[in-house]
Amino acid sequence: MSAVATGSVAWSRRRLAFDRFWRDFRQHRGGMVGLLALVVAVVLALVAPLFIDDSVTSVVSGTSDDFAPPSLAAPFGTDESGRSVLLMVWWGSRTSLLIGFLAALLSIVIGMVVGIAAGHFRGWLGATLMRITDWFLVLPSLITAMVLAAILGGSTFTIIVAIGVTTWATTARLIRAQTLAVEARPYIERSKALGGGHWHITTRHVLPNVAPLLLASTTLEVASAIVTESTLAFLGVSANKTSWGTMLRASYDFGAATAGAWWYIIIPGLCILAVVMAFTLCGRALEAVLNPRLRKAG
Amino acid sequence: MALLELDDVSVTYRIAAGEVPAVRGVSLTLDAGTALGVAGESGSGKSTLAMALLRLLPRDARVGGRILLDGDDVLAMKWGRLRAVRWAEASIVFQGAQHGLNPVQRIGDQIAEPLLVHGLAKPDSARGRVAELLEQVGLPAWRARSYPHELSGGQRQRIMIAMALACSPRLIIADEPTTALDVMVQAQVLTLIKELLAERGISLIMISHDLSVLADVCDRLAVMYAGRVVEHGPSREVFHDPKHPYSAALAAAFPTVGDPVSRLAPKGLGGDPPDPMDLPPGCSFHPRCPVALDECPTLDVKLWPAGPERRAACVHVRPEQAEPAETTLEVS
Amino acid sequence: QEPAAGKKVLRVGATQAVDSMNPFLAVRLVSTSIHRWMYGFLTVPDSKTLQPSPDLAESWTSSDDGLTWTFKIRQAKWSDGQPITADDAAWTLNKIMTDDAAKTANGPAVENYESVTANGQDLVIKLKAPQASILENPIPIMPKHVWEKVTDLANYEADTYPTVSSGPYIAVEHKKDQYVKLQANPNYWRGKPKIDELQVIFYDNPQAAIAGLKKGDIDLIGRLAPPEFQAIQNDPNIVAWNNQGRRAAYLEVNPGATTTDNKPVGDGHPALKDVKVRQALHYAIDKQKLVDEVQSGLAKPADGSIVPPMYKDFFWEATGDTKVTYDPAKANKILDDAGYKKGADGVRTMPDGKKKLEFRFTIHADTPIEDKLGEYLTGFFKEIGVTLTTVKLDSSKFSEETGVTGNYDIAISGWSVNPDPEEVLATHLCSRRPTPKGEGGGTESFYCDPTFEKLYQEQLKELDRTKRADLIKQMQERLYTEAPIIAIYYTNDLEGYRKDRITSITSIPEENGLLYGGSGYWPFYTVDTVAAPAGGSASGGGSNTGLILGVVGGVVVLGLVAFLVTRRRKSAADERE
Amino acid sequence: MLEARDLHVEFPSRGRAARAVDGVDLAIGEGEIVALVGESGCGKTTLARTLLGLERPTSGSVLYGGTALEYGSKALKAYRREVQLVLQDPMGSLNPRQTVYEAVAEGPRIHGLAGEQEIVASALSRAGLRPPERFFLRYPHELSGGQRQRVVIAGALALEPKVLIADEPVASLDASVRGEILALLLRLRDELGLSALVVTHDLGLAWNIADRVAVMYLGRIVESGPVEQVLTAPRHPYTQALLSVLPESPERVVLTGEPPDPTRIPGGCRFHARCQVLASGRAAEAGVDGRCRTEPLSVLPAVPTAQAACHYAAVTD
Amino acid sequence: MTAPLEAAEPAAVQAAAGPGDERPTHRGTLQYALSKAGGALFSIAMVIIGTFFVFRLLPGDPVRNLAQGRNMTPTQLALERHRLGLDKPMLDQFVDFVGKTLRFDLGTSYEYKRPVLDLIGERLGPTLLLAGVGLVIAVSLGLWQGTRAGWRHNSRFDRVSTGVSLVLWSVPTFWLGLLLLMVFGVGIGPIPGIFPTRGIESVDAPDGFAYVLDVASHMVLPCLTLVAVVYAQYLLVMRSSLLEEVSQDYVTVARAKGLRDDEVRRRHAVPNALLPTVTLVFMRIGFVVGGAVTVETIYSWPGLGQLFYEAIRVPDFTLMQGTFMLITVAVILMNTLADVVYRMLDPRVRSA
Ligand SMILES: Nc1ncnc2c1ncn2[C@@H]1O[C@H](COP(=O)(O)OP(=O)(O)OP(=O)(O)O)[C@@H](O)[C@H]1O
Ligand SMILES: Nc1ncnc2c1ncn2[C@@H]1O[C@H](COP(=O)(O)OP(=O)(O)OP(=O)(O)O)[C@@H](O)[C@H]1O
Ligand SMILES: [Mg+2]
Ligand SMILES: [Mg+2]
Repeated sequence: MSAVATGSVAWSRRRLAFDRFWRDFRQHRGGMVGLLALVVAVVLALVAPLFIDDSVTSVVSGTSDDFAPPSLAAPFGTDESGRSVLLMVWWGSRTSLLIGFLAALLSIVIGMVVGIAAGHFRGWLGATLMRITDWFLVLPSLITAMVLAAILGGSTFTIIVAIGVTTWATTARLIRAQTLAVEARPYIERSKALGGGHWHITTRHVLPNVAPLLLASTTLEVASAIVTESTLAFLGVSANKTSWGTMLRASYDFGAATAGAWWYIIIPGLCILAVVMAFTLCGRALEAVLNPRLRKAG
Repeated sequence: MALLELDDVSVTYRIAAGEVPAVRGVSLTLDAGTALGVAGESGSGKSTLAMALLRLLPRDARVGGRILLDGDDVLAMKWGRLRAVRWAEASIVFQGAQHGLNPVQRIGDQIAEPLLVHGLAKPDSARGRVAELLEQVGLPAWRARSYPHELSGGQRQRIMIAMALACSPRLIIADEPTTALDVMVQAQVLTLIKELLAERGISLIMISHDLSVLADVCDRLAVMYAGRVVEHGPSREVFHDPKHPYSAALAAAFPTVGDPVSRLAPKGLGGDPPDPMDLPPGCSFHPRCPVALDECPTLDVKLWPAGPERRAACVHVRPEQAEPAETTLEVS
Repeated sequence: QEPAAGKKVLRVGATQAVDSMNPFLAVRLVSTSIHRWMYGFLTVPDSKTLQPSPDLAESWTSSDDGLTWTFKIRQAKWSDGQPITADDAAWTLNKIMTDDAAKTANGPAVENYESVTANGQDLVIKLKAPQASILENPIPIMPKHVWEKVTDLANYEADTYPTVSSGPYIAVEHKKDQYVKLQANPNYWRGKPKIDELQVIFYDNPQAAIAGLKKGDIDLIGRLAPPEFQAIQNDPNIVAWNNQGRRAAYLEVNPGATTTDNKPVGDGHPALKDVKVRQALHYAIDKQKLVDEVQSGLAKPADGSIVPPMYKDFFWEATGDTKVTYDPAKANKILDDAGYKKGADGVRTMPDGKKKLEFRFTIHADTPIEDKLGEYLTGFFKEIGVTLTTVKLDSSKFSEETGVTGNYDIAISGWSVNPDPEEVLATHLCSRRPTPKGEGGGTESFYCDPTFEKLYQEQLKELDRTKRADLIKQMQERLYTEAPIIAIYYTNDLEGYRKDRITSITSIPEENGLLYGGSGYWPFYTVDTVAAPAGGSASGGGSNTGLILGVVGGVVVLGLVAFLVTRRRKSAADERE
Repeated sequence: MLEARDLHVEFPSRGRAARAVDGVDLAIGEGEIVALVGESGCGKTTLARTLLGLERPTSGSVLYGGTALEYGSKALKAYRREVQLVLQDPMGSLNPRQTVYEAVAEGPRIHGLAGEQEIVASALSRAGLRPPERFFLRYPHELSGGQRQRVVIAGALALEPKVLIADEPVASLDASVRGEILALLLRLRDELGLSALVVTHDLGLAWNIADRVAVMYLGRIVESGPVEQVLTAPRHPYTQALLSVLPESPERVVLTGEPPDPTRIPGGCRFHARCQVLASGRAAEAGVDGRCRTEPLSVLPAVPTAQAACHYAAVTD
Repeated sequence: MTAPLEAAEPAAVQAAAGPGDERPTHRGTLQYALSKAGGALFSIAMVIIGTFFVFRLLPGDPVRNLAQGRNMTPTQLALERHRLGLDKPMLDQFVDFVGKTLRFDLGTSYEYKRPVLDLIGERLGPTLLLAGVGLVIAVSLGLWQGTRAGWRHNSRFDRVSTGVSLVLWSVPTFWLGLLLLMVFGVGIGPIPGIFPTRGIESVDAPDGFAYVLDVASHMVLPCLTLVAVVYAQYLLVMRSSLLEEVSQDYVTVARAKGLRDDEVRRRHAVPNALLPTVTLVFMRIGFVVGGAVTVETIYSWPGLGQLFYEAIRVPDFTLMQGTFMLITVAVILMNTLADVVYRMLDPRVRSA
């Protein structure tokens, strides 16, 4: 009975938890809309290589007229080199989302480790980590990211690092507060009394309890990373492959606005807006569902 | 004349999962100058009932029935009238006084606030009144300048009482005024309440899950279970000779030190408290009842008379029941 | 204040802010342009031929050995009434020669000066070596009586207004990063300009600048990018100025970078040392297509070298056999013949079969147009079995790699050429290569060719303009055939001005020339505008309506908000408890 | 079995030392239930936590089976198989994200016990949750307060401890359920021979289940002894006051003065500032008032017989 | 923009409210301020040290970087290197750097040939004006809407204002700026371009009150952009913190006292809910500055942001370094101020 049953116990528990979560999440209309948009965006980005490739961003292959208004051939018009804005946006979503996800991941991982450690270990280690976090927290993140990107050169990798390194402090702070809250709960005391060590307590109790928050915070973090990337691209410190930000930069450089090529400005911008909104809505819904403190406030 | 009359009051919370009938048809009367205790376990609807008295429930609660304060139906009042009634005629001391005080306002200002709102004092005369009130609850006047966090739990609870007394209301509703207080402090607060009752002829509704405390302070007792009053009567009698098995269990939960019967023999009630959204049919107490009869799951229990000025909602006190109402109840 | 009725004002938009009003320090085009309008130079390019013509120097003579030059300074006055003397010029030049701070902007121009002395109105310059280009001295002559009081030139902002000037305009106001206001100089020796006031207004955002031109916030804007130009092309109120420009765009092909002691440096591809490969690359480039696609047709394919056709005297154009036309077949043949065999993947390898012909194309990170260029070149080179990958570097790294460390194969470059091309030619001299210690001398190609060196030395000495032009053309031909650089196109000068505001303006050169950013002050000396009408003004119109409407709009919005708030409050007061 | 010897625990607090436990000798015998009572802040929880090794004593030692407790992580882990904890707030002591099964299995997992599922099932049924399988997948919030506390107890039982330390185990439970949990503790003592230290402020509870009671005031045990003796004939004025505030007691002694502050422990008898015997002058009559104010009392030894740390009681007996 | 919504709570708030978080002990306010100042000094020192090393990470030769490809002879380069002290060992350079920074000598901009501090001084005013006015508007708008939205939770006002703020929050600042510039600056279709699109004042700026109007009209679009992106966080934080307060007992007590709805809100709920928001206002100064960089670039606003952008674009590393340090230090000081202000506002944290 035991092994199988234990396995199924764990499994059904997970299912149960997920069902419960899903039931709650479905109550949030905004969250559902966001999730749907998100799934669509991510799926589109993932399947893009099945339909198109890098050549859509190649100026040589851009055959239509420059700044051609939307038409059947190019539903969202063309850019300054006659490339289809639709295809560019589609392909560019891969870079934007990738940077968003990786930067958020980096930021979250640093934030999580530092946050949990700062909350769990009292004494000098926690205090030092907290000081460092506070320091990073007050650094104006966009400015710092700009400086880092400018200094390290604006490759995809550096942009990710620049965003990740400048934004983790918020997460760390949040996680630390949550860790402290969790550690103040009697069940931590109980776990200690049962003989649990640091590792046991952080991984079995603290982590599962901060994980939902981390998830919500990751979602919000991705949203802000995408915006930051586009801002960095716009300010010219990003030398990325085609992303929504670099497209907007190009639309600015090539005077799309004065040329009346509104689609070239509107479309990538709307894409950013839509995806960021989607992440934000999702993140807020997650936060509301998963964070009991906010749950009661709705 | 009855100061407060509850007539078939019911409160239902609407939540996402459905409706929660927190209070189900409670009828009670309170005479001027008397104290009524409401007991019952957690979730039995005591606080909900208290809040309903002054229409302080959140918007998702639906209140039915009539609540007559001096013959005036609270539930039908206009907002203006209701605001005038609040605090000036009936004030509340809340469960968990720690949170009932605004953390960023000075104590004095908070006590004076209802006076100013109801036009009972000018700002300068209010100060004198505040000092007076503080003295009545045994605190020095300079405490008016303190912030809530600078006081201990017992002191805060006394502040709440002083605040409730500010407008000299005729009715005070005290919702678990001593829970979460230390034994010594609890004794202090109870003593204070008893003194005030004796001196001023104020009416009191006191809510607690501690039957012994209520029996000590109140004239009459109402025991609630699953949103209903299941027993009602003079407090000493209800405490020492409960007619409803639930009251009996509650009473037995507080042993008398020195009483050899309870030595090494804790008494309690088996089973789980009912889920208000999924109440058992018939007498809602029957799944936990040690003396339940076969008919209990289907029986429509009512508050039947169970002696002079006493009523109980148990099949064992049903008037047409063959067995006498005075069945002794044994609860393990 | 409204411009006084009848006042003629010209508002020029600039997408660069003035870096310094101190001509010793200023290097940005906008600043040097403004200084050209404010200060006299020894000579000024002739408005027709672009040859040096008298400005503050009325006339000049040189000794036979070409080492001593005597300039006769014109009898004229500074704007404060002081006479202009050779002393002013001597002081200015000596200052640059002796003060490190003063060297910042124009240090190289006096490098070859042995001494400068003044004698009444005579200015005597002694050179270390003959230098034909001495007449094209780029240094504004400053009023000694004002500037000699300046002690710390490096930190001197020259922000006392009105300035003491000798050119057509006097600066009267400068708001940093905002605008510079200049007024006609009544003491100008040629006579007061036709307009009263010249404003240079700074836009950080080029799009806003174009919008400003369209709206009428500014009257003229120069240095447009092709898309910006296209945006104003069809505006009925705007003259879209599209003429040959002074800029040549070219590729630097690493011919085997070396330092001044001829030691190899960097990691340039060995194949590019072979002139055959470089020539083949040249044949593989469809310059017309680049002009059409990258520059939207607003450029001229380069059939010459680095001197653009605008400078007729010095421009050299390949003809006949030397002329390289787009011919991938020929390029392929050259490579085949030279032993660069195509591999299975269609990519050629070195004759020894070891290394593939895979080149990097180094461009600037923030210049999308170069990105585009790179894509086309990649396409072209693919046709001849050469792989090209684009490397983007930020500008500092770019100049480091392409000018000092030699870590590039092919790089993009370009040069805005002055009327005298000496400086741009000099960038291909052996001496410009980096020192062994890794300090750059400003080479554009790491080129070091005895023939080229010889021609350069000859033209330096040659004072006869026609003969010198011939030498310079030979140098260009050398660059063309040896192909350490491959000129791809000469970008057009794209500008726009409002025809309802500017009634006349002469470009430099007069025929197909530049308005803004050209050498000399001609366009802005000759410009004439519509005078501000009495009462309301055309010039302030845009911003004033904006102002009024803006204020009205703001008040309305605030009022609305206030109204809503109060209304809401009333309605909410008794709505609930 | 479990013994505290001259235990002192101090916390730094606002630049002073809060002497939360200030010299305690206490022993819990095999199969014995000891109740520790006292008002809020007197150091009950701190003492309980120190006994479990969750807090390190500033001085003194905790002895288990006669050997002093070591604070290495290995030793502590082994110790905690034998001595277990039940906390006041059953909701808080269960991780809301763990099922009942996991909560109970946590101990066996930490200690790497085999046959986890059987252990969990038997612990649950011993704690009165039957049939255990029905509860495996429940989350704490799906249980009633009494059930939660049973799960917590089951979690402790899963390690088959010898001693159970229960800090206010029923304080947050409904009056009606309270008796059930207490009955469970009694039954476990009978069935498993479990010893227990029950921390409480409720004298009725001590009366209900304890064999011995220790009354704590301001970090020190001021009276201890068999329940019948101490609670029916209290000798220390503090115990008398505590008993007097019970609702049914005839006359009420409400202590005045500030609540005890462990950063400022008064000299002499630590209770003297609030002592009703001293205030009423009875101590003076007995001629001990001077000693009450100045002469500190010695720590009560860990013996099972009734004793009180009081100058007045000492002379009047 | 960059920081996750509502994620960071001010340190002080958590200290006061967070469960398990250690409360600041009751020391004197002065002592508290001093310790905060000490913390700020430490942070500033870290900024200075960090800046030094980060800017030494620059690939390549710093002098070359400074020259940006302009032709310099080897002697000029050597001279320049000596002038910048780059020929000294790292440690000396560091000591030099720290010494100079402490003397407010931020070096000389290569691009402008002027002391960085002077350049910053010139640009400070416009930035303070823009960011200050923007902040005031954003804060008032955000707090006002947040209060209304939170008080009437789930009402239409709540849903609309929260939705709008979320949308604006998700919009990249520069994009919104460009759109506003096109719509209200240049004009599209029937909308006339009524607002100036560049700078802080007209070239022929009038005097007196008209000048104020002129500047105000120049501020409309930049301010609008800045406010649009910034106010959402104030709204959301105010809203959620009010929601939290609404469910507190003292609010019910206030209602039981017979207070009118708006009195309960104004006297009790809002003052409490304001506390975390007040700190947030200061905490997010860095965020506002970040927004200002983009806004100033788009509207040619002659402020610090534009200077910084310029420095990055050139790139002028001395200028970048100086601007970065100044902005960062300013933000740190603001945060310190926030902590102190919070302590003075909240009696729970303030010493007894
Ligand atoms: N705002 C609410 N929304 C929905 N249900 C509620 C709400 N407030 C109370 N309830 C439910 O109503 C029932 C009665 O609650 P109430 O607070 O009146 O109980 P109580 O007798 O005061 O309990 P306690 O002794 O714990 O204070 C409970 O089941 C509770 O879950
Ligand atoms: N970690 C700690 N740091 C500082 N002081 C502490 C700590 N833990 C407890 N104290 C102090 O020690 C004293 C005793 O606390 P303890 O929790 O042991 O009391 P208690 O008797 O359990 O009270 P209660 O009945 O309220 O639970 C208190 O004054 C408390 O403030
Ligand atoms: Mg209640
Ligand atoms: Mg305790």
